[in-house]
Amino acid sequence: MSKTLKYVFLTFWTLFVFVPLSWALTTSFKTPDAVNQGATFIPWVQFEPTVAGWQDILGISGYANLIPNMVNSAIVTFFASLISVSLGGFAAYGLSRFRYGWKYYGNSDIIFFFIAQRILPPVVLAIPFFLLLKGLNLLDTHLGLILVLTSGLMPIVVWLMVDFFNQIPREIDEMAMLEGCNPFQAFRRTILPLSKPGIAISTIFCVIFGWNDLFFSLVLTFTNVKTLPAAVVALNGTVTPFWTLSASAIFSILPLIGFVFIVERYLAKGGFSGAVR
Amino acid sequence: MNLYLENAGVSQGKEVILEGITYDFEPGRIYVLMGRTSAGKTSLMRTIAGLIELTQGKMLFDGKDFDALPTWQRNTSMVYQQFINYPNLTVLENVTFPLRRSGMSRALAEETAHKLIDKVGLGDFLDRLPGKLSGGQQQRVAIARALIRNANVLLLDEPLMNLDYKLREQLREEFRDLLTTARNSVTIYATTEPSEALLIGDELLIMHEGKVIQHGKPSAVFEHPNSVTVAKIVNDPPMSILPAKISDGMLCIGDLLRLRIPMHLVGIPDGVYQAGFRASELTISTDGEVTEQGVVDLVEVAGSETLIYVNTPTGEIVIQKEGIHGYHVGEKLGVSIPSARTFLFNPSGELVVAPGN
Amino acid sequence: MAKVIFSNVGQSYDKSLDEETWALKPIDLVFESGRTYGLVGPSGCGKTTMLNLISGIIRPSHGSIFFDDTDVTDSPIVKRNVAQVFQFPTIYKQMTVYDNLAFPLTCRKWGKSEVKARVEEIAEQIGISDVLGKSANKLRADEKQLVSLGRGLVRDDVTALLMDEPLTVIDLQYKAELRRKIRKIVEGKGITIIYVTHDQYEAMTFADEILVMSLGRLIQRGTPEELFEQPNTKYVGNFIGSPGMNFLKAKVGQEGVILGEQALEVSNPISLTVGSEVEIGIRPEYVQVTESFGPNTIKAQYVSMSDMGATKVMTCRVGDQLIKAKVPRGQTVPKEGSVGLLLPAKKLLTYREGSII
Amino acid sequence: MGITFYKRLFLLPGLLLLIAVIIFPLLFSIRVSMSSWNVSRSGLDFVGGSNWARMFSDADFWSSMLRLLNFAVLTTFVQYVLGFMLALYIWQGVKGGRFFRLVWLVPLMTTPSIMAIVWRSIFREDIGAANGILKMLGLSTIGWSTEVVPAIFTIYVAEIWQWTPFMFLFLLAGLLILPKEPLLAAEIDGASPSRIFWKITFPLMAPISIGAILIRLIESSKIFDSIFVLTSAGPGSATETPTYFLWKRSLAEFQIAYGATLALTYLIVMIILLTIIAKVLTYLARPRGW
Repeated sequence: MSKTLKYVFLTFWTLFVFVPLSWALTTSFKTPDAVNQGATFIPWVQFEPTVAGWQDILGISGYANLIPNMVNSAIVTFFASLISVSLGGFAAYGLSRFRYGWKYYGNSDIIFFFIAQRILPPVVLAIPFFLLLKGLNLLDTHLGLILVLTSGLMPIVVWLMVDFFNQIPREIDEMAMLEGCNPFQAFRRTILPLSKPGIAISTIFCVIFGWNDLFFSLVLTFTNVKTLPAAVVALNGTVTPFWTLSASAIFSILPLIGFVFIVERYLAKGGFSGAVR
Repeated sequence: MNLYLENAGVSQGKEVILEGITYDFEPGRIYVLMGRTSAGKTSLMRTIAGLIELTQGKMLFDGKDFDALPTWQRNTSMVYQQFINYPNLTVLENVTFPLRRSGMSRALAEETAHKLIDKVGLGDFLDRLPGKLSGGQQQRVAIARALIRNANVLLLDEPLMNLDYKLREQLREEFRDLLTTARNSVTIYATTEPSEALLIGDELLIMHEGKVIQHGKPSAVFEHPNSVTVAKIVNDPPMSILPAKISDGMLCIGDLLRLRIPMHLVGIPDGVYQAGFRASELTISTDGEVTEQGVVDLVEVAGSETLIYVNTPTGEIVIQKEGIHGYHVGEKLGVSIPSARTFLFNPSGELVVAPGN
Repeated sequence: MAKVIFSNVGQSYDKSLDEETWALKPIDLVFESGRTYGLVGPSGCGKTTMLNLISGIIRPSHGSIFFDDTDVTDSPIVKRNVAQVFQFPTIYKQMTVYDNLAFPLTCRKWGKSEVKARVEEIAEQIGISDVLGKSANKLRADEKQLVSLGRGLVRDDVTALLMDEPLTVIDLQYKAELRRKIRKIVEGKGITIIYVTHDQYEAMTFADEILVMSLGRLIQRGTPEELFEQPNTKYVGNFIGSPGMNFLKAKVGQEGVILGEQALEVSNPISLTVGSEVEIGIRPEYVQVTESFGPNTIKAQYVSMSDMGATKVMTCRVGDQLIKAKVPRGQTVPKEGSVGLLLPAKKLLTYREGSII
Repeated sequence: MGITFYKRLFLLPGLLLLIAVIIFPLLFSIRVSMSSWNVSRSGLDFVGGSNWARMFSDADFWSSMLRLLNFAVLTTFVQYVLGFMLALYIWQGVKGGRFFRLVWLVPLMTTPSIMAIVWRSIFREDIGAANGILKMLGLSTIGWSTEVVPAIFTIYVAEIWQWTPFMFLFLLAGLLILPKEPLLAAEIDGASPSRIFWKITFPLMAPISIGAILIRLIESSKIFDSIFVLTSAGPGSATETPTYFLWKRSLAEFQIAYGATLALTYLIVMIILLTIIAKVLTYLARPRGW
């Protein structure tokens, strides 16, 4: 393919990636007039920007306040990721280093059991989870939502980390054991420091999928721990104006976009190589 | 403080990995395991280290059941064929790691490590990460780490295998000197190279298909290989094995060559045998001595010797000649057979008589 | 088949102007058509760089490369028509062995039947006819390397065949066998072959001519005999031969040199003033243990003896310097006290500041 | 404490937590699918296989399955092709590669349900950006939410926008760990760039490609958020997928028993289909020869 064609394609794709976000961003600063006129794209030239939409969602105008929801999202995402990465990481290390078996099931079957969790759509689990949490008195609590999210995130960690650990020569932890470390110390002292890229990539994916969850929050929480996506979608269901919705959209995806700029180098480098082998 | 194996065996599923090994390893001596790749050398070491489970027999250390202890309580050290060190720790941290694990204070551990690191010649690299060292240096770190504490058992699995030729030559002697300092450890060293075994070993164990098929002093094994298999393993270049027959007081090699029976074969009953000759003891014949005629198949220059592979009607003969010589492929040669240096094996490969020294 | 010419070729990876830091220092060099060259040196000496420059994997930062009269400095890999065998078996793992071997030919639009004939011929020669239909990925490492090699040989019109440590991954037991196969295939084909290795053993086996490299420089080129008999530097003397050459400090005398108190006759004439410091070099192979103290015989103290299998290496002390002598296994030599060592004048060379005089 | 203790120490906490969280929903679903629990009757009575019989003849459910098949296969394929092209460009090196890479990853970080709100505003027929651009170009506007094909199109666009970066990232990581030697060897053997791609690079990427495709098929089959927000399965049921169908039956209409039946059916069908797809892809990408 010729060079020109290649750059045309690259530019086109980059624009395509940009357009929805810039549309949401500009709309969030529009006045009702600017919106109702029809599609406008360029601030100051086509319309005069205001911050009314942003005031609506930050509790300034009294319309809505999404900040508590963002705090909820952050708490839930943080703990669900933490539990998933640690327990999933342990399990993945075990699956990479030892042979487990029960009757004729082996390590690969256990790994499949983990990954199979991803096939289940949240809607399938919604009602049983609802009843379960209700029975445990965990409805509309952080802990309840964290537990439920963990079941979806841990499989991602196991899937990413088993192959990652497989790539670290097992002689290293063997040697640590020879030199007096029990398996847990061997893991902590020699393998853990080498696993930073793998842990980073697993954390990134846990954070993305945890933050982005809509369904469980919609079904399992009501007021106290409503997360950001659920809150925004709820706004969407009412007569919330366009500019306010756009502001709320930008507001809720901004943290993760900031996050990608920080962690991008991990995404591009070694961390992912384990998963694709 | 000796390590005693009785009828030790390992099998995984149907596959037999080690079988019927009975041996008493004493501290302060260097035991060399020799054998082809996958003869069971590595498996035996890993079994001793507790990384493979014994499925048969007993393993005792100092009279106590060694097999019942998990790896981390056995106090063994290992140097691997691949250059394995902790990649995230510096040279100094690598070497102090085992000491710190056994609870020694940092200051004392570092002092001990300093001495040993100087001894292996890495005094200037204390703060380097292993990845920034050459292969030879990495292997020196590994041996320092293995030697730093008084391990019950010190295991070295072909530690020089992946190094440059010249470096191997140099480290071989360095390692021998270092290993003789480990007076309290049972030292086991695996190799495929006969010269390494002869240089380093106090005792030599030849392994084949998971069994120890001969053991003894290295030179004794070298002089009296008990079978064709052993002879092939301990001789590099390989021993030339030719069909032979003894009848009417003559030693017949192949169909053509009839030699007067040499002294050490007098009294051997008539019959069919195999005769083995060391490459270094075969010579190219310049006059009409007792010779086998053949054609040069390949000439290799090894170190400072020349290896000449000659195809003869009786079989392939390998000759080693000191110095560097230019024979041409296809050249016709006579090979003189030193009958006094005949290793005689029976048809099933067991040694009948060795020429002695 | 062509001459490969390096005209002032140098390679620096970081645009440094300081030539001392370059991976390959500027060099003029000719590889004659149809000859086999061995490029040896320790890791990092620039030998692989040189190979990659020829095949075009790297473009030289300085100078020009010619194939006969054509300047190929800027030609892409595809246009150079060279064959290269890498250190690790490089196969197209999703293809069959047959398709692997056929690949270079189908790329050049050969007809189906021609391809078939040629592939079958090559497979026959390297002994992999029976696995042609097999998935290349399922072969053993040594078989895979044969396939890589076969792909290198399948085109007989290549400018040069480049081999980069092709036996690294091969088990010791297969190494000799594979070496022989390669030798046989290339023998008599008249291909220009450049063989890179850190192993002088391999280089000397393969090559008509050896180029010894160190730190990006060519140190000496010559036949194996020349490098063995007349190493131009201490570096080469030590690198070629096993164990390396002995070097002893001495002073220039009226005739020859003086080692300690002993006057010695040497082979190369010296035009230095009497009393200048030099070093004498002699191969351990040429040091003879003797009891008669004739000319060129020195008195030394026995230090140790290493068993190398076919030979033994005796280490002795002369003054405060060590000297090694290679003794045939059968020869009886003193095990202690003083030893007479004959250093034949013909084999005794003199060096100054690391280079031969 | 021996090795067995530590072996369990590593695996069991994670495994048991997962089992604890997942076992009740599964067993509950199986039991409840044999009851008649719905909006007017709650409780676990036993009605045998009647829900299952109903499911088999529920044409709406099966047509949503077919719709999903269409959707998952098509979007995954498009994502794969685009993602591969983008990854190849970065791999071969383009000017400003680092910038492109960063920008292309952004969609992955956005929340699908929230992006669906943005997409909805873009595809608003009166004041949305899509029709605005069409007008500026002098083209006639499109009824994005009222016509079947445009409505489907909006869902597809949202999905492709969101997840192509994942493919890109995955395939780029795969390209970066490819061994260089076979590619160099092919060049030395005289192969043209397109030949190198189709004969060497692409086959070498097969296992990675299969992994990426399977993951995307699994994940995209669960699509709910964007349909819920963007089209509400409309117009009519033109964009209704099984998860939406399930949601409607069990959470909107509160047919708990029937919903559980559908959920289990979905799970079984998915496992069977994915196994078949994995086997077929692996077969297609198998190395040649015996």
